[in-house]
Amino acid sequence: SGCAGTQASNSNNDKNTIKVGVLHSLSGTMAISEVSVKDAEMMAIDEINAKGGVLGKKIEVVTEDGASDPAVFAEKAKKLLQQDKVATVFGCWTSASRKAVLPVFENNHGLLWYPVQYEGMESSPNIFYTGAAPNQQIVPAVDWLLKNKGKKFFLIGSDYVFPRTANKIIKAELKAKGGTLVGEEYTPMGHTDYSTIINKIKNEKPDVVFNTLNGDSNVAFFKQLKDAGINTKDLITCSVSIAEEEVRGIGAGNMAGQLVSWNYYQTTDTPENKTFVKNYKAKYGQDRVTDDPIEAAYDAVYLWAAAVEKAGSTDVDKVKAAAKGLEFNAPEGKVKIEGENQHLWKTVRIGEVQADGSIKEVWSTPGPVRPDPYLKTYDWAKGLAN
Amino acid sequence: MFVKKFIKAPANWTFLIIILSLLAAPLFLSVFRINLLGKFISYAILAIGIDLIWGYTGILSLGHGVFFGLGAYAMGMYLKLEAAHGKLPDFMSWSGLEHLPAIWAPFSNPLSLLFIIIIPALLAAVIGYLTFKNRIRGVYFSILSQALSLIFVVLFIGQQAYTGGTNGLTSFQTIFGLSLAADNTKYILYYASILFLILVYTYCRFIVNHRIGKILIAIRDGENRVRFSGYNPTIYKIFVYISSAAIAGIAGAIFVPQVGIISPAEMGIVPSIEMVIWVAIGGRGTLIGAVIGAILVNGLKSGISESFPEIWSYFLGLTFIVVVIFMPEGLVGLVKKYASHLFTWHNKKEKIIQKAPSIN
Amino acid sequence: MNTILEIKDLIISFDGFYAVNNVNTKINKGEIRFFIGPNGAGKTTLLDAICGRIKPQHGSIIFNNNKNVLHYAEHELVNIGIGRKFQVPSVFTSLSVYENMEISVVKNRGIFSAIFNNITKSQREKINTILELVDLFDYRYRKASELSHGQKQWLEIAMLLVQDLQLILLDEPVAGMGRKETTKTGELLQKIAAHCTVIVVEHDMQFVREYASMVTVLHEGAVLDEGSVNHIQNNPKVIDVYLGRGGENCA
Amino acid sequence: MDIYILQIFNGISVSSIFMLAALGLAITFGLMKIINMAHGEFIMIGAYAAYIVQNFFTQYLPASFFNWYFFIAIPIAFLLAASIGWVLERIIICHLYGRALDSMLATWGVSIVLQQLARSIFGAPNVDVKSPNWLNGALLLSPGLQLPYKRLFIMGMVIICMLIIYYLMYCSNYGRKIRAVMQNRDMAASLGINTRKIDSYTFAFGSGLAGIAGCALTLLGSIGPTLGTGYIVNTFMVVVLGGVGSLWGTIAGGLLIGTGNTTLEFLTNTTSGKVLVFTLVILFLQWRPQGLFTVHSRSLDE
Amino acid sequence: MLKIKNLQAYYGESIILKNIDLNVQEGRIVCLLGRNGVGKSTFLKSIMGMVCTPHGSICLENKELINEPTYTRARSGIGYVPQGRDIFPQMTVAENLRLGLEINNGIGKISPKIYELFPVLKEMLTRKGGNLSGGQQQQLAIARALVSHPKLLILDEPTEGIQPSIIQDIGKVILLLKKEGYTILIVEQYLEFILNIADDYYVMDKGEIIAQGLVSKMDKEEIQHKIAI
Ligand SMILES: Nc1ncnc2c1ncn2[C@@H]1O[C@H](COP(=O)(O)OP(=O)(O)OP(=O)(O)O)[C@@H](O)[C@H]1O
Ligand SMILES: Nc1ncnc2c1ncn2[C@@H]1O[C@H](COP(=O)(O)OP(=O)(O)OP(=O)(O)O)[C@@H](O)[C@H]1O
Ligand SMILES: NC(N)=O
Ligand SMILES: [Mg+2]
Ligand SMILES: [Mg+2]
Repeated sequence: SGCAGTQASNSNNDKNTIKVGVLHSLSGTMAISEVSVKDAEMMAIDEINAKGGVLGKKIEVVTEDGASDPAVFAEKAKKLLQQDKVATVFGCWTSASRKAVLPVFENNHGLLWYPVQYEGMESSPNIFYTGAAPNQQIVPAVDWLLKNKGKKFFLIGSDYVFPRTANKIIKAELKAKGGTLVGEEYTPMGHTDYSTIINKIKNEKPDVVFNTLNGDSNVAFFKQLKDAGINTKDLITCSVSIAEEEVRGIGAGNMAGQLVSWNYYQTTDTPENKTFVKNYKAKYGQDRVTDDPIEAAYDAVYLWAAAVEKAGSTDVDKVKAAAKGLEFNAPEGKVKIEGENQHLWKTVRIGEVQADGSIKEVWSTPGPVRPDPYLKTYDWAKGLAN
Repeated sequence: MFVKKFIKAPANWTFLIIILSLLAAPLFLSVFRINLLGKFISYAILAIGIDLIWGYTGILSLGHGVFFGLGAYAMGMYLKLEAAHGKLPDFMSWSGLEHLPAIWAPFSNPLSLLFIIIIPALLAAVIGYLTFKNRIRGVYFSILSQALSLIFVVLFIGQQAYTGGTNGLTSFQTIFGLSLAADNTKYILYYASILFLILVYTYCRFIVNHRIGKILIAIRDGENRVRFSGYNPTIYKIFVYISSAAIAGIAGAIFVPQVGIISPAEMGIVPSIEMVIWVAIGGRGTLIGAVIGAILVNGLKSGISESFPEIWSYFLGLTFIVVVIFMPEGLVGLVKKYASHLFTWHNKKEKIIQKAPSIN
Repeated sequence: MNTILEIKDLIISFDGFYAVNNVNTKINKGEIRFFIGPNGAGKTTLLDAICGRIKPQHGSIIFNNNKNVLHYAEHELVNIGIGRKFQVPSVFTSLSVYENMEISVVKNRGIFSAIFNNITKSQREKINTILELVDLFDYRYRKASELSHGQKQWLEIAMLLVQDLQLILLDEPVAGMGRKETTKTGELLQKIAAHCTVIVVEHDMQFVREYASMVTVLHEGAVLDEGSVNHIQNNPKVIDVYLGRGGENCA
Repeated sequence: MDIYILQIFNGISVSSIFMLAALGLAITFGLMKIINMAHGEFIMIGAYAAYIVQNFFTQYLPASFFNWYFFIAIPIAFLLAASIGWVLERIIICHLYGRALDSMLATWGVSIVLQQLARSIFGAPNVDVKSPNWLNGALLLSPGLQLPYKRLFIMGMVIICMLIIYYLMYCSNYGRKIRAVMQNRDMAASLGINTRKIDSYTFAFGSGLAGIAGCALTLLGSIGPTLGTGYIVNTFMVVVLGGVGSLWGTIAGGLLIGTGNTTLEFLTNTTSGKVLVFTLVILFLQWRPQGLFTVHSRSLDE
Repeated sequence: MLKIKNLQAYYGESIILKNIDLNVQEGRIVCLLGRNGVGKSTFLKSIMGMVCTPHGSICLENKELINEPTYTRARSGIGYVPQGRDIFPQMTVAENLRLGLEINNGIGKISPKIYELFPVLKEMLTRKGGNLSGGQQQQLAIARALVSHPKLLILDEPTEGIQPSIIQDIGKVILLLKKEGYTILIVEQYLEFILNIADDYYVMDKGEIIAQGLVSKMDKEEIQHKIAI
């Protein structure tokens, strides 16, 4: 068989390095998004190594390709934990890949840092979530839209768990807050023709299209929306899976004036962000952009490093204990690990896409919002998370 | 008779050697590698089934991922209910279901594991009956089977509340009460996989060694001529399709507990094509080639992607190209060719056998 | 009473072109019936209809007095006793000669028999006898793809012989064969005609003369004449459209 | 009312996109019997060609020229895809004639390599191709009825490509040679036809057409390394549904699948629409096992 | 005109032709006789470059062809009518004929004489080649080889499956062609047919030439015997 070598000789403690895993799709459809996230993680690791590493040891990276396939993610996660015995893993993007590796991390007592906003309803003891929970992105966005843009919502999303769950939350919220739902459509991943759906949207005349499409589909949707002669005055879209990187692919011209909701933009005005953006561009090219998942992935590495320093060990239990309440001055501002569910406190920002592709913040919460993956603190969300 | 025949063929010797090495593998490999090898064995089983239908009968199904998936889902549903301990599986509740759907109900019973074979076989029977009766052949069948796989992927993704959507079924805990996380269970599953590999190989070897095997090849060469020899190829094709689908189902069921997840991504067009490639690389129409191809390609894929995560696709792609172009008969064909060069005495022996047709 | 095949008012057309146009004929048991006629007269098409390959627009073909051939699927026709050799040799190229025969010799062509029953000793002997007969015995472990054109023809005939049919349809069985082989084929035909009826399509007039019991001449899809070789050979119309003036010195 | 008219327009538009994507395949697969799984990657190459031309225009030429870049992009896309196709034919495809299924496996490898190559050259994320200004906007028939220029433009391109192909294949010497080579290679060679040349030109032509499709698709969708994968199944379906080897078949297949898709999507939803269309394709094949435009053959087994 | 020396031919590993020597002089009709399966067709195919011929030489008008690809051989003036006809099945009869002109780069016209020789073809110009009857296809194949006026015409069992009257016609055509100065190499099993038209004969057995001579001096019985060994 092809699997040579018996026991990859390693153990984190007796060497001068600490092994960590980086597990993203470097091939397949998800590579579009995940490669940049991997780059951000590598940058953070390089920075930390340049400053002497953690616990005086250099961080050694084992990269694996999840190949956009959940089963491969599971295999590679097992490999990282059982074979390489890494101290922690930074990885995944889609919820499917996260769900696939979750039991692996739980069974092998590993640690995963997951950097992407997601649908919530989850809080594994072996995962730290550095992206937004629904109450840090979707819920405030809907709130704001209802107040500022209108009551008639049309929901469009890719057919998978994040959009479906997100829309369930939105529908509950609309119902509670007096909004109306005029349409809900899902398209398979990679779908490229939106003429029919746009026709349906035109026919329903909603005030807001809440968009949870993923990846390539967004490009098609926005190009075709513009061609159909719909402009942002008649109808505004708000997207939660489109960040600066995606805007570049869609073409800023096709999206100018549309809204997005995130915790971080390249334009976010903090001193940390200025250096972050500068370093990222210096490392990967001036034409590259930073965005929310990239920043969240970068934060994840620093948070882990800080927790390890604090714990004085890479032992998962000790790191977890140390991570509780840990704060970090991230490019997006101050973030803090919520001990109860291992999510981050994050500031919510609604932004408007500009003609040059940057995103201008139009509204933000006054400070970091407490993560609430199960929406326990929202009355209208009762029954969503049973 | 059969045993005698079995021992005569070099392919069977090779198979025996493979089985012995697989049995001995736990002495040398870590439990992670064994677990991985278990997955490859499930692929090998699948590949044998594909070789039966493609290598021997000439029907190229580009939708075998569906049968693999159905078997895997049947197993997954059983494991999921075992993990749920009588409660509603996690994904159902976050998808808004309140009661266990009727199609799930039977899966709390171990007898339901028969569905691993029954469901793929039934689907194959229906599809096979329709298409083969209507004489849909060649590339038309291939494309049709591709459409089938697309339909199932879209359906399984769309019915999130019933199937787990893109996430598929995951987070299993135990199998027949044994913890899936335990090393012992992994060894048990591994040996069970080998057992099924032996069973499936023997079944297929039995088929191709009997007259039906020759009829299948005849169908591959000229289906209409078979008709004018008095056989109804439709029946034979349906039979092979069902066999192959059931084998794929078994493979899927073996895959699930070892990998810990089944999702629509495993039943789509891309994996379906890759399955065929394993067989091509090993050498079609030999059964043993399918086993070698599946284990080798997947081993290589895992190995190379670990060493070169950023560029392993190049290796994989180039391997496919080189093998198909320069080894049209696959690895087994290559070995055969060189073996016949090296051992001319072998030909003499063959001639002696030829003189005595009673062996057949 | 003795009729094994009766063709009534048969019409076959392709997009308005009548390849077979109202053919009527009766073939008796034990006959060696030749269909001759110009190229394109519809001979092959007629055989196609008898063996179920194409469905005629009109007419009927009655086998053994009561079975309308048109109601049977191709493979069922073999099982009621009609077999066919094609104009272009068609054998199973990746099987050996012996395996080709093995597939043909079997009586029970159901799937269970194919899985569980091997061929019997007597069947094996039968195969060997027939292979000897057609000079392919020494080639029996060769792949059929490695045979020459003529050898493939022989193999295809041998496959029919081993099937114990009641009616055999041969489309140009001696095309591409030398005189010696042709003679041998003819003798073979006579032997099998003892227990089975043969329909032959052939252009080799010498062959026709030697072995035909009855000849039907087709022309432009219709029967031009029918009778003994002598009879049709002297029909000026047949000479005109088919044999050619002075055809005798060449054919 | 408008909504229905628009829906018919959408149906035709989607059909034309399918046809455009399938035309190259109708040649490499329909005629040459090469099951080219890398067809989608040729579409991708065409799209990146448009990207390169666009960047060249924005960087090296005055802004006023930008509007015309698309007219340069189309032939460049054709040439780039065609020359890559040509090279591929010379080193890989040439071994695969008469081995239809093998060709599928090898070209699958090619597709993996080309995708990774695109990722290495252009990076994994999508890139942006701006459409020229004159293609923005829509033909305004009534306030509710706007027909986007881009879609009209693509329809026009399809028609032009069809006419060119029809002329080449059925009215020219070259076309006759191609068909001869594809039907019987040895015989064509013994009639003095340089089959190697014909093979590589034909494959290059088919690939070039895919390139044009890719160029056109930049107007409507994303441009990334995996752009082609989304089209591959649909295009094969179009060619097969129409009947392999028939240009009319490809047109009919494209229309059927395109309008089928939009109509069913309109009546139900995208997911069900897709499932229904594929189910209908399967059922349709029961009725016409060789596709719409069957190429009859008297021979026993093709 | 055509000189073949020491030619060997292989199918894969197995040798089919061993050291064939054969000459065809300009303006003559040479026929090759032999039982089924001795390698006659293989020999013609090796002249056309369609089988593997590692040794030997094939000279057409003093030009060595052994390393040339099939199409160059055809273009140097060989018209080939294969056994089994090899019509392009999906193309019309007219297109099949036009393809015969490819030897001259597709230039030229199909002379009406062709239709005089084979009147059926004229009626069937628009029919698909594959739908023709066996004999019609054979006629088409011969016609296709003739349209380009090749220097050397190679025929592989041209009478197979042809009605007697047309066999006579073909015989006449061949004699006519000879008068016009064509050189012809023909493989046949139909001895009577050959006796009427050929000048020289060769007999092949098991991949070797075992007899040769002038047809006029040929003893029919003896040849028959040789062929039948
Ligand atoms: N599928 C078809 N479509 C159109 N025409 C056809 C088709 N099949 C046969 N024909 C025509 O029908 C006529 C009869 O053909 P058939 O093959 O039966 O002739 P045949 O008597 O066998 O001739 P031969 O002796 O040359 O083999 C021919 O003119 C042929 O062109
Ligand atoms: N494709 C092939 N592969 C291997 N062997 C072959 C192949 N084609 C022919 N042969 C073998 O080569 C020998 C010569 O074949 P060839 O076709 O040249 O015979 P032939 O003299 O033309 O016979 P016929 O009169 O029957 O046409 C035969 O014994 C045959 O078995
Ligand atoms: N978690 C997401 N966006 O899939
Ligand atoms: Mg005929
Ligand atoms: Mg021959």
